Amino acid sequence: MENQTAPVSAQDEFVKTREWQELMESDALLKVTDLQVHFQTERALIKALNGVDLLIRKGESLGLVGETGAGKTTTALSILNLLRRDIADTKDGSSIVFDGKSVFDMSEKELRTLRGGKVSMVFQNPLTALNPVFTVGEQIGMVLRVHQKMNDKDALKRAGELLEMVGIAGSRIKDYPSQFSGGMRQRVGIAAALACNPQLLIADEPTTALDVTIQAQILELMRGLQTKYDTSLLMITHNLGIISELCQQLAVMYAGRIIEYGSAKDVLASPRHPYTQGLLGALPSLEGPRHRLTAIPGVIADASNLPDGCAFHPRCAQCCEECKTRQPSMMHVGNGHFVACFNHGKE
Amino acid sequence: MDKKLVFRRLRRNPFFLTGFICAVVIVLAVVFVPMLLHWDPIRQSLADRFMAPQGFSEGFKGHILGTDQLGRDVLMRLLIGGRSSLIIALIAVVLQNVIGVVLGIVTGYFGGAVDSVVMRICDVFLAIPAMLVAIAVIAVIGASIFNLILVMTLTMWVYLCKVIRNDVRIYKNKEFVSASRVFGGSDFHIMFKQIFPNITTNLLIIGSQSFGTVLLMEAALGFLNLGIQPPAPSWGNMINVGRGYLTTYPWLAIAPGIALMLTILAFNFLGDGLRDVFDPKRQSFFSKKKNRRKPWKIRQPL
Amino acid sequence: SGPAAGAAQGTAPAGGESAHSKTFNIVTSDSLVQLDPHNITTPADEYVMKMSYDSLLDTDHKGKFVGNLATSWEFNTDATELTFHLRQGVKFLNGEPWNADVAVYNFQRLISHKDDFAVAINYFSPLVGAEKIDDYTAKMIFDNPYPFALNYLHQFVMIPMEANKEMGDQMFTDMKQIGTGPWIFDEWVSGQYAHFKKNPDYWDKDEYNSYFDDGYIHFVSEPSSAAGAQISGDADAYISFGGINSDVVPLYKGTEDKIQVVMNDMNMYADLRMGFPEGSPLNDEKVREAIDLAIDRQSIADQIFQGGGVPLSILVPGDVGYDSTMAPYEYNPDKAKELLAQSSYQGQELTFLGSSAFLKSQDSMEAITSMLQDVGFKINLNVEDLATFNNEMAMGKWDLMYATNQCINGDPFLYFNSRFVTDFMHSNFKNDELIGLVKKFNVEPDAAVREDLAKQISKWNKDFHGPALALANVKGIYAVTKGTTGINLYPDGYESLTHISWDPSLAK
Amino acid sequence: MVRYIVRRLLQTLIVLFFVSVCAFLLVRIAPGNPARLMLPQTATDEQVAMMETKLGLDKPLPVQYWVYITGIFKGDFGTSTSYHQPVLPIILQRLPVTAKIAFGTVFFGCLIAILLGVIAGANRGKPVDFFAVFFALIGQSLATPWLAVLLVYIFGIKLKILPAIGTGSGLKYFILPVLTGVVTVAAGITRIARSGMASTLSEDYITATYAKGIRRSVVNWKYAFKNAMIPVVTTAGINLGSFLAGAVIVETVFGMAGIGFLLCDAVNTRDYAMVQSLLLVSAFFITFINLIVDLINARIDPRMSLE
Amino acid sequence: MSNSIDYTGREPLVEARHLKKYFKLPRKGVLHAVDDLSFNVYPGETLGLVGESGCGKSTVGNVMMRLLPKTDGQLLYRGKDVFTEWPDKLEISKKMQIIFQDPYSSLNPRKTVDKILSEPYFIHKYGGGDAIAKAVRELCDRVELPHNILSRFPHELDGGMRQVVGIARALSLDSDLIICDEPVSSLDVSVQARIINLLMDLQKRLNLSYLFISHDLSVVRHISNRIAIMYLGQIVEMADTDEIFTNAMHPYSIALLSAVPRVNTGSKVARIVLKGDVPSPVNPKPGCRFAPRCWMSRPACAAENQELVETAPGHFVFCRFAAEARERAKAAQTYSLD
Ligand SMILES: Nc1ncnc2c1ncn2[C@@H]1O[C@H](COP(=O)(O)OP(=O)(O)OP(=O)(O)O)[C@@H](O)[C@H]1O
Ligand SMILES: Nc1ncnc2c1ncn2[C@@H]1O[C@H](COP(=O)(O)OP(=O)(O)OP(=O)(O)O)[C@@H](O)[C@H]1O
Ligand SMILES: [Mg+2]
Ligand SMILES: [Mg+2]
Repeated sequence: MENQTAPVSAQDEFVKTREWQELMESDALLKVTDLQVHFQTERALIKALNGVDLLIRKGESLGLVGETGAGKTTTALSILNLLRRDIADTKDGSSIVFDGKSVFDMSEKELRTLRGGKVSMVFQNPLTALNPVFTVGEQIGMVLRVHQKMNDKDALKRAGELLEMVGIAGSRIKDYPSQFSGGMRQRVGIAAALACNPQLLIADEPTTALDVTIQAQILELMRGLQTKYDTSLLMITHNLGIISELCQQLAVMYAGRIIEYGSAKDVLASPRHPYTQGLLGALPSLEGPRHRLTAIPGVIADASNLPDGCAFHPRCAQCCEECKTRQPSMMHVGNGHFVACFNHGKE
Repeated sequence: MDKKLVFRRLRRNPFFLTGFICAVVIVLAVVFVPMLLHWDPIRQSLADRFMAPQGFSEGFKGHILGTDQLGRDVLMRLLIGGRSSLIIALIAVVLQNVIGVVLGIVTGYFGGAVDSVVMRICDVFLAIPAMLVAIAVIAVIGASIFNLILVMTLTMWVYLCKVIRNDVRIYKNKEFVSASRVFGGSDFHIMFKQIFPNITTNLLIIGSQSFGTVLLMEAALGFLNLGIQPPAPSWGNMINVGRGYLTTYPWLAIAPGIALMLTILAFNFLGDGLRDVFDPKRQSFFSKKKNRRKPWKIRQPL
Repeated sequence: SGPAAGAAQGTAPAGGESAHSKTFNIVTSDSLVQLDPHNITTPADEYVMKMSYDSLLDTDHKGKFVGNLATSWEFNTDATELTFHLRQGVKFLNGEPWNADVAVYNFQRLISHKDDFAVAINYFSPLVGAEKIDDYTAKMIFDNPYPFALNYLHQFVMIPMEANKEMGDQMFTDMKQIGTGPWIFDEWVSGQYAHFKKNPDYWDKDEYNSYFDDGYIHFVSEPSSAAGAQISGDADAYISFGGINSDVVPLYKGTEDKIQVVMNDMNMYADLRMGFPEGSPLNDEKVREAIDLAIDRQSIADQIFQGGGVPLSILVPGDVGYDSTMAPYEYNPDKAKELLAQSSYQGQELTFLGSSAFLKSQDSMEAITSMLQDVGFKINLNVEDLATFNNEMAMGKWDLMYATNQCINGDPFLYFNSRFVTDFMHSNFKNDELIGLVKKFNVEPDAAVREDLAKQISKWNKDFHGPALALANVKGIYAVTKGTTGINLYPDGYESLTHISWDPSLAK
Repeated sequence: MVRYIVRRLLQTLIVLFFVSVCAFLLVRIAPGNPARLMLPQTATDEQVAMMETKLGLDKPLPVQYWVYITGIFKGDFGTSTSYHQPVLPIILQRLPVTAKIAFGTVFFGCLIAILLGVIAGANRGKPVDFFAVFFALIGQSLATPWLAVLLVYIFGIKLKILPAIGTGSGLKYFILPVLTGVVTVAAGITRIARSGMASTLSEDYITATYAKGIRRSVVNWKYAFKNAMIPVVTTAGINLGSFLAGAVIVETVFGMAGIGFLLCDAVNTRDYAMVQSLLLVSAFFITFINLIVDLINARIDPRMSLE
Repeated sequence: MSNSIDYTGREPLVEARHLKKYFKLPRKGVLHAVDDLSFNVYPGETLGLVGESGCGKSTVGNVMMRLLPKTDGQLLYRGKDVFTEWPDKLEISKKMQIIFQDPYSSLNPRKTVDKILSEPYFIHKYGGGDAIAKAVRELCDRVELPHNILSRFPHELDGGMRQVVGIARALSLDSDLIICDEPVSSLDVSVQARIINLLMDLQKRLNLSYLFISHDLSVVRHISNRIAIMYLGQIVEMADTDEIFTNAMHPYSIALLSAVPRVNTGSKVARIVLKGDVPSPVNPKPGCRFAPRCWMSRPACAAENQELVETAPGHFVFCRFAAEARERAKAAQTYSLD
């Protein structure tokens, strides 16, 4: 059952193209290279991340899309070095460098200043990301107390201001999360994430659980903040619409790997990877004529049982022999647009 | 739940394994060993009083665990006492389960008046500790195996009923129940064919744990002279008698005490193991493989 | 002064360096249940009351009487009137004087409770009137000759008249015990302890002036706990009605230098009683004899009663009518089997009733059951708590019963009368010959004749192999910490703590 | 809040009413006659009948119940037939002993259990966790009478460092009884605290707390602690309730005159008023403590609405 | 591909008339989950029901399936009242079926797919084991479900598979109306497309009618012939799909449509961001329920009750200022496009 004898060869073979290498060596706030994370569960070894390369420049917003289980949340948690040590195994060779310093080399203390201070995160599920037994004031205030050494009173006061900023009455700091709706809770999470003016804000599907009108409010809010404080943003989502409205760069993830990267406009307008193409084709659109949706065939990639070669090949219409044995590297297709596909460009 | 996974977890859970093996050994011993021994558990022989366990006494007459204050073989009494304890526990647990499950399912499923009535009854039962009820009731109806079973059933179905009811209240709002309903499934069909299979693991766990509770309660009642009546042995009344001879003939109290402890331990281990195995949300000691490497202490690539 | 202080002081000097604490601590397995001095129901009720009250006369429980609040007394010739000459100059704690009015008041109170006070029902049912003769002379009047009255007077203490009239019986439940005794009842915490202070104005100070200033009687039902308390130095004595449980004796091993475990021979013994419900197999003499022969009394006496010995009959040494020439009970299981085979016994199940409340009853009953089964009886052993036991007994549906027996002051009157005449146990046993003997005995004022009658009765019973079979004598065990004096366990099971004191010369 | 409490108290009254009915019937079904027990064995049947009349036992059951229940509202819980005294003062006199055992047991039990459970839950798979699990399983398998007897033997008789008798009110008298209870209580609560802690620590909001840069010890002892305490409070309440209602075994072994012991006695002597009142008092304590527990939990966890 | 259907002269398959469902909340009041809902579903068409979370979409479905007792109103199936005129609950279950939102909780975790799919036949006493087994296999074929999954447990399937099982079960009794309660909202995009295609194929093949409940406007647009937009238990606008998307008139519909983020580089829509959250449906005040959040609310909105007005054939709007709203929205669009 356990698939521990993974094809080591595939890893070794994997060579980065020069352009990608250059891109990865360029100046950036956050650089993730070769991030590999495996989860050991009872059932199987889950290869959640298989060499993720990612970079975010200062003030830039990067969208990260991918189907469920692709490893988006795992990537985000890795950046804060928050994966549970007892179940998550970060492989040797993985590196995450924030502002010139590797998060894996940081001491506990440095990590604590990183977390919530320089990098903060909005969690995927607003219903579970707030502790139900503490007031929202306390939960926003704790960041301030830790990072800005505020006393209780000031922290609470500031928490109130932050709440106002995200559109909730400041007097509600004494309320408990259960007294808020999902959208408000997500805004509380955002308020806490913004408390210390982070250099990088990681937003893990901040609107998935929300209604359209509320989602619009939150997107509005984030856009405003980004222009105001010049915060870098890692926006994780399923929703290409959000990316198109909010992000400059876009990275598409499949089975624990980045398979396409480029400016959001480029990628959405002319997707190169068959998965990205499939994704766009599978989305019903809000305008124009209605075509039959082109569903991506096959099943969602199973991280515990990844195929050799390109992980997408069993579902790919353009699959060739090479795809079944070798991992494609990120190839430049022009204009800072990269794609990990041997048949890139062939339409 | 994945059967293979369950078996693997069972195999890997030392608590469960220990409990299971011990429980099997105890049950087998209690059932079969008395057939091999020729002692009469009730027949006393005053001349052979207080013989120490084998190895300690001179003139060993085959009393492996020695004899008691009336010259009866302690091992034999232990095993026979164990028989009645286990029978009481077994029947009481089964009855508790039947009552608890039926009432729990019915109240949880229908809610409303039935629910309020049964829950108020539960409240009344819960308002007096089981032990006190047992003392009062046994004093009233007298101690016999049948009455003990009755009392244990009477006092403990409540807990099960509440658990099952809460379980059912969760399940009845699941969409698969609605699905049965939109096909016109009868209440009986839904309660016992759709919902019931989902609570069986819980039953198994609670059942094996209440086994221990029943044994403890039986011992406590025996200790208060409200258990199985002498001269028939029970672990409770053996401890009760034995404590009078603690300084002089300590095995009289220690032997039943240890037997009781091992048995309950076995069933507690078993129950705990089952819970670990079936309840993935519960954080068991053995359910997760450890990974000692700290992610941030990683060799840098050369 | 809380119990904590007392208990703490009790432990402090256990090493023996400093003087012994002025507070005594006694543990007992008996329990005090109520505080009306006339309604004594338990042994503890009696000796607790006697700490703070005085009776008219006292006894050594072997047939000798000494004056207390009465200085002398006499019966009239047909023993229907008992006249007391009262002690002068005694006052109750509230200053009320002790005199004949008070005595008569007490007698009257007993009479008015003749259907609900245990003392009245048990011992003074013949009492019908009282009379004051002069200020210090009073008289009890019985409805028929009652020569045994003296034997039970020690259980009847004198309460003050004015106080009782004024406060009513509330005074007892409010714990206002106004007596004349050497101790002042101070506090009772039910199930835990009773606290006493020394009475500084005790009328008999010259005779008895305790070393202790105050003290506690702790009620601890659990024998090993009680013994543990004494062993750890918290208590000066451990005592219980009929003696403490012999099982705890081994606990005292190694404490011989500090604690003395006293083992008295008692005239208390365990006996087996027979019931005769309709169609009872026990009506067959052979069956009764088989039972008699089947029981290995010596084993029971040695193994269960710590060598208490086997009585010769239902009367034991110290009892009126004890006959030392009587042949001992025989143990012969083979003969028992034979007799049983010849008898009309058809293998009916005999119900063997007993109460777990009696000393050693569980073990004894199991042993007897086993012995009877060995010769071929079918026994249904039925050990009940006291309440159920009383109930089952009253329904008369039993064949054998286990009980203990003792003759208060060695006088078998109560025993004979209640057993063979009034049959309170509902044994349905009626034998005119025996009843005739007992009735004669009951009214016989001449001691020598009575002695002879008692002998006849016990012989009759023994020859009949029932309805009572003596089993084994109880060993009267109690433990006193060396130096403690004035603690007594009498042969009839009663204990006395009234004159507790401390003698340092005995401590080392 | 106030409304909630009032409503709960009313519910309590209903429960108590049913308890009183059950207790009333129970003692009366029991074989044995208090009138007979009050009198010496030698009493005649007429005397017993007279006593029954005096006690009101000859009246029909509903009348007896009515007398009993109306008495309660006047503060009269009846008169004990074995103590010849009103019941309530006796119970109140015995209560402190039981209360000391109960509070001592639950307090120390919780203290140990929470420390052990939280540390174990936060260090899953480590030796301390194994120890906690093992302790919990063993502790829950020990029969109280046996443990008590063993403790008496070891500390009271062999080592002689603690008094084996329990009637003093000094602290040392309570050590062994409390210790006996603590083992069981601590075992149960350790288990609950541990699994509560462990499951809390795997919640998203705890990861979110770490993501805010909060120190591990603060997360454990402040943020996760509060969540993990909810089931602990409930269990501690149940334990406190049942101990307050009578730690029968402990009281029996240590000869402590608490209300559990009193109940055993009262049942044996068919002291109707006493048994009824004791069961009622027990039920009162338990329902009252349940209310307190619910209030505390509602304070800890605002999701538990009081409605 | 156009979604338009010509309704003229057609009999509705199902007709909801003034359907109401109130929940009595202890001590809090009455929750108006569904308040006076009227709509028709015609044979072979899909009526999309959209609205924000908690607006009562599922409640409509549950009431129609008689999973909840209605408070008031009628539901006619081919002219006969489902609540009063259909004596047998087995009978009605053959007419209408439902696909649930959550493929995880809608399949009994303790039963194999085989057992799950045979349950309807079992309840309806379809015949012996063989007959049922055969029927189950046919069912699988109909939804292109491989037979080898029949012996599996739900947890061994992925979300898409499970939902297909759910669909198969809904089809088992050959019902002609299927209520789809957000059947794709918990699925990944790639799977979602497959399910939508399957539903549409089945509709074509079997001439099914769908009441398609969703909060995802693009999905609803894709699949529905007509759309009803709900707000707090009421339908605020109902029209043909294209009509709604090109010519929405209710202020809420306009805001809703504008709020959806679009994968689009060309035309931008002026976003109307509504303030505040969806208010609670407990004890709603009289007057327009949307008024507190409305971007053009007038004092009159709060005061008077309104009615669903047919502004164009088949286009119903629940707002007296609809025309004005439409104008302002149009103006805004041009403005932002500059
Ligand atoms: N704690 C964990 N234990 C075991 N496996 C895990 C754990 N967390 C994540 N995984 C696995 O790692 C893979 C990647 O998960 P991750 O949560 O990062 O995906 P995701 O892209 O965020 O998906 P989604 O869109 O559903 O949030 C999945 O296969 C998941 O099952
Ligand atoms: N059984 C119930 N008791 C009380 N209120 C209920 C019940 N079921 C639903 N509600 C309430 O009715 C309202 C409508 O609920 P419903 O589930 O129909 O909304 P929905 O539109 O389906 O939302 P979602 O998109 O979240 O599924 C909600 O406010 C909900 O809280
Ligand atoms: Mg995720
Ligand atoms: Mg819904």
